[in-house]
Amino acid sequence: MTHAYMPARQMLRIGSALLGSAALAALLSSSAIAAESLGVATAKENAAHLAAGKEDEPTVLKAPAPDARRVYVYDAKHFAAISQQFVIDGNSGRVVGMNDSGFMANPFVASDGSFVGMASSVFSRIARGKREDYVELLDPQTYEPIADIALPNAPRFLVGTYPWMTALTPNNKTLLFYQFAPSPAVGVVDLQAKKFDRMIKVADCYHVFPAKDDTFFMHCRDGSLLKVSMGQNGKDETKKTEVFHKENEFLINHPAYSPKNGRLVWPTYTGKIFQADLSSGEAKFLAPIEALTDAEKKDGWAPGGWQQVAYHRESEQIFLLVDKRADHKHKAPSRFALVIDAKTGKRIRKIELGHEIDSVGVSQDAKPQLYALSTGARTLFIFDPETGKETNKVDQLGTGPQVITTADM
Amino acid sequence: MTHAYMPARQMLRIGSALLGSAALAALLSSSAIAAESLGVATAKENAAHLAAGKEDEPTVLKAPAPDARRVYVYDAKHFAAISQQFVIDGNSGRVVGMNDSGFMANPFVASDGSFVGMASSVFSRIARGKREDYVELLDPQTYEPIADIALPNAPRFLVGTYPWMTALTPNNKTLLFYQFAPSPAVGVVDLQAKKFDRMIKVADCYHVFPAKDDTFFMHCRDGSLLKVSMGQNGKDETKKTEVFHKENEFLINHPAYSPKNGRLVWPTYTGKIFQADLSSGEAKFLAPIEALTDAEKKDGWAPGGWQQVAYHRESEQIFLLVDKRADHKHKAPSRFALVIDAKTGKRIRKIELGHEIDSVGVSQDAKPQLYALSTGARTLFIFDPETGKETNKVDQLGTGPQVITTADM
Amino acid sequence: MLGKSQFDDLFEKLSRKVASHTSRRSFISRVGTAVAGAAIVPLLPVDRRGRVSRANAAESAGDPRGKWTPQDHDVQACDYWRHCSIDGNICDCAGGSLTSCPPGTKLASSSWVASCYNPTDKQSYLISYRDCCGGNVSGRCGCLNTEGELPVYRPEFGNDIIWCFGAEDDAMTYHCTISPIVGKAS
Amino acid sequence: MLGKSQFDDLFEKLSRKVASHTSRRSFISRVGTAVAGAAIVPLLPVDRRGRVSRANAAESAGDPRGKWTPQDHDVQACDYWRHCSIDGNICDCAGGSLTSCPPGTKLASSSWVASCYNPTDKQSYLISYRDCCGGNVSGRCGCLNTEGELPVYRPEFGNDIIWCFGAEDDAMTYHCTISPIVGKAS
Repeated sequence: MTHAYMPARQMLRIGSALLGSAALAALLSSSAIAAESLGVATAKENAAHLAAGKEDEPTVLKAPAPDARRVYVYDAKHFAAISQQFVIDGNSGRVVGMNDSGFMANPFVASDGSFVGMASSVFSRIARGKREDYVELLDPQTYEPIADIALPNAPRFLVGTYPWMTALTPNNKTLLFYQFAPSPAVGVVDLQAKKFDRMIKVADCYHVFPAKDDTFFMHCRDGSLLKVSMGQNGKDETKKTEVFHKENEFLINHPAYSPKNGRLVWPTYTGKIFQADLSSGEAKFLAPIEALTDAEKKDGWAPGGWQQVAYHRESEQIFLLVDKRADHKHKAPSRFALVIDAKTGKRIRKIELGHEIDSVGVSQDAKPQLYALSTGARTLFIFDPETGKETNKVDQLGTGPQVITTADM
Repeated sequence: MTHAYMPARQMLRIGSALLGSAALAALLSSSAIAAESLGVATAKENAAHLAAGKEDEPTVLKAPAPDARRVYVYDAKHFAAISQQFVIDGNSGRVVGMNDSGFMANPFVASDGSFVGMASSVFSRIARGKREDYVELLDPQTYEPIADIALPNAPRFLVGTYPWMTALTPNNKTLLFYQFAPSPAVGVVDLQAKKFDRMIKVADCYHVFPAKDDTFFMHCRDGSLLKVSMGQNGKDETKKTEVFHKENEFLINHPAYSPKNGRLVWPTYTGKIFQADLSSGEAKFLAPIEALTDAEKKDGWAPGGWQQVAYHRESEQIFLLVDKRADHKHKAPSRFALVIDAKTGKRIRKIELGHEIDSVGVSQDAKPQLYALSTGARTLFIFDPETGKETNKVDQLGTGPQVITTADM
Repeated sequence: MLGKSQFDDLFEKLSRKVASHTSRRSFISRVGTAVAGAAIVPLLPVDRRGRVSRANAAESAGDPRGKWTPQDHDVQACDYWRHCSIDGNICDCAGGSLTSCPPGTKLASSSWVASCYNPTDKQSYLISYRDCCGGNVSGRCGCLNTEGELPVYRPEFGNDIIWCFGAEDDAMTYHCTISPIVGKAS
Repeated sequence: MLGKSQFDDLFEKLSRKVASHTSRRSFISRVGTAVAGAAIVPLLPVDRRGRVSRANAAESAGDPRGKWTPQDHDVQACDYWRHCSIDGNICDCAGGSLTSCPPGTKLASSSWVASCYNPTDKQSYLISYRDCCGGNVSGRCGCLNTEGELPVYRPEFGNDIIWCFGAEDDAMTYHCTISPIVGKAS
């Protein structure tokens, strides 16, 4: 079969015919390096193996046990009927596995590393016919299915992947997912019993932020949060908080949230960051932070991208994608990340990412990695957030990689 | 959702940052033109409609009735679990529709234009789980399913799409498809009754060339053809012809064949073209043609690509993709097409295609269009084979478009 | 066209104060019916003046963050004025047209809306983006425009959503989007 | 390793004269068993000398039709010597290795074969390309090499085929390919 796509290295070989020399030099200096070193190590190993007269014995590998630096990149392939997840070891920059999913899936990962999974939808004839919604759990090292749980009545909200529309409770025993139509609700899946439990009807609210194993919050059209207490025997209760932001303070679609400490970090289109502490089961709103100065705003600086914000629990640092942009360009990628102290609101540093970045994530270990995903370059760039230096990259991540998932370890 | 891919026109807008000016100029002079003119016409229409105060009334369009210049481009997406077909009106260069299919599908089209269809395979969980093989027939203007015929026991040969592994009988009433494992056989699908009929066991032979409504030929490992007569009540008979080519005369995987006049045109890796006339129900081998001179061969000229050959019935002209190439590069694309008189073996002309072309096809009207598909550029180029001039192009054809299908009208 | 009072009523319903007490089901069915029906309903954005796009001399060439500068001469280009808040693929490149779906797809009855500025007559129009559904994504002429696009809790202006509600056969996969006008924005 | 006589026997069976009278089912099961089993079976190409790739000073840079010039230092590059007849995706880029499948996939027991030239020890080896199956195509490190590749009627040397026969669960979708050595080519 003819292969038209090719790795950067191959591009270089035919590059002179297609690209100018400046573009070639740029390619040489960027994309080719990380993958090359991985392939080089494997080549040495195999050359030694062969020289020693040993035989090849093909088998199926297991991925190394996941740690905080296991990072998952989801590629919805621009609304395609099937999609794909790349599993990356952040330490080595190596792809250690891939998982398949259907139309507009929602990946999730257990905070204790015990499983990965996704809520997904498939159709009997590619993109039409009978629709089937299901939740699949996978072993975190073999990526073999542990569970395949049917969701009755096709309840999933089909939307560009919103990480916080599908979430695990802190004990990893319950999956909550959002339903949009025919009316707003949250689906409850009992992962231990491997079965769908119930839909909880809610008001005109969105997102799912699990604060305790039986309590989650949502955000409502009127600017309040909705607290949902999951009772025994389906006796669920809901209660709205105060309205905490104005109608013209537009909250971005992808806040950062840690189920482990209940911190919700939610910027607006203009970089005002609302924070709430949900850990007690009640919403405590913190003083909002302005990520950008008035002068910067006037100069056109604003957040932008897909997942624009990440939060590191231990250091209480916020990472926010920003760039100079015209009005209404809140989804265009950014070339900079602000590092902000979540306690004081002070800017710690501004990292020049050097690429068009759509999504950020951060590992939750003591010396974290900052993950910066470029949908256009189909590459995950890995940074040391302390130095602001790019330390690794993983390219060829599908056709439209967009969502970073890390474990809240 | 963030869109990383973009049309050529969009590329131009960010082009200066990414590409050298030479590359930009090349883009400007090629990819953007055809699509642009289509969009321009539509814009004028809609501006007039609006200026006249008329209301928009959304509906679902029907494609114009197919003619000989309806050309289908199949994109297997480099072995992906789902694939796609682009339906193009060769007259306007417009995409008039798209059809979905599963893993390594085989498209076909009725010679009278009455339907299009494909043999396809899907899996219950994207790329694993229960496999389902089926034949789908679609209306040629609405692309709505007319029939969905189950193929029991997953008989399809999963291989990079070989046009002549799946074929309609001349009366368009029977579909024949190849089975590779567990043993060679040909499946018979009764399209009128909309049901699978039977598997016909055959010797170690490949391809399916329907000569009459009850007779087809195959090509065998030993260099002969196999004639298969489909009898009543499953009383099928097979008979081998003489061996017509030597073991080291390697026939390419994608010959040209016309069920309408039974002409089989089959080049080797080196450009020796075998021809057979199967119209009588017996194989009459014609004198082989050498498409390339000894001097050219010595200079490295050889056929190459995916669908390397096309045959125009009325003019009895053969189109063969050739280029200078190293040994074993028989699947690398070509930049030239030879036009050869099938009767005399004389070369009529050599067309410089100006692109890296993987597949060719030809419309069967009196003044045919030559279709030249570049998998790498994801573009179908349309040529006037008389003048050798490129007359149109259709870009953005998926991720790895590879197979051209035209009706044997 | 609906009379002024009905218009205002609809306008109010779309603001957060009222809508938070309204079932979304009824919102969707209302939008759906209105758009699918013969009557053209102007779904006026709440803060339409601020979010209407305006032609501007500043060229956005080379910058994904550059100002939206609409043109009126090429429907298949992302900067065609009616596509000011499209997120997906232009149906005209897939066998449809600017205002109709390609063969084999299903027209959704729901939509998101935006106000787009027409540089030719210098008027702003309400575009009710309708998804054509029931087929795998077309992949041709993919665009991401976000003029006036609002967060998901204001879904009537949100273009991340698969707006295939109300399509025949409950076809919920996304193929492409059309950009019909449903009225003037002001 | 098998003795010379068995080797010759297998060699003969793969030529067209014998194979045309042999059921392909038995051919496939034989290849499959031999490769999957502990014994390494050298599936010698019929015309191996002509089709063995040789290192050559002529660089193929810029030309998809250029001569195959293998290297021994980067497994993830298409011109790594063992990939001389690979058509698909290198498993080392997808969580597998040069000789083992990625997690979550199934190892096929069947394969196609080629003779590839190792520029380090200047020997040619038989590579038995094994597909890792049961997952959507990896999409990383896609290569099309065709050294010694033969038409489909010589399937044991054909790389267009989805060689997923014999994989656990009858997993027949293609994810990536590994390039283990099964013996010396001469």
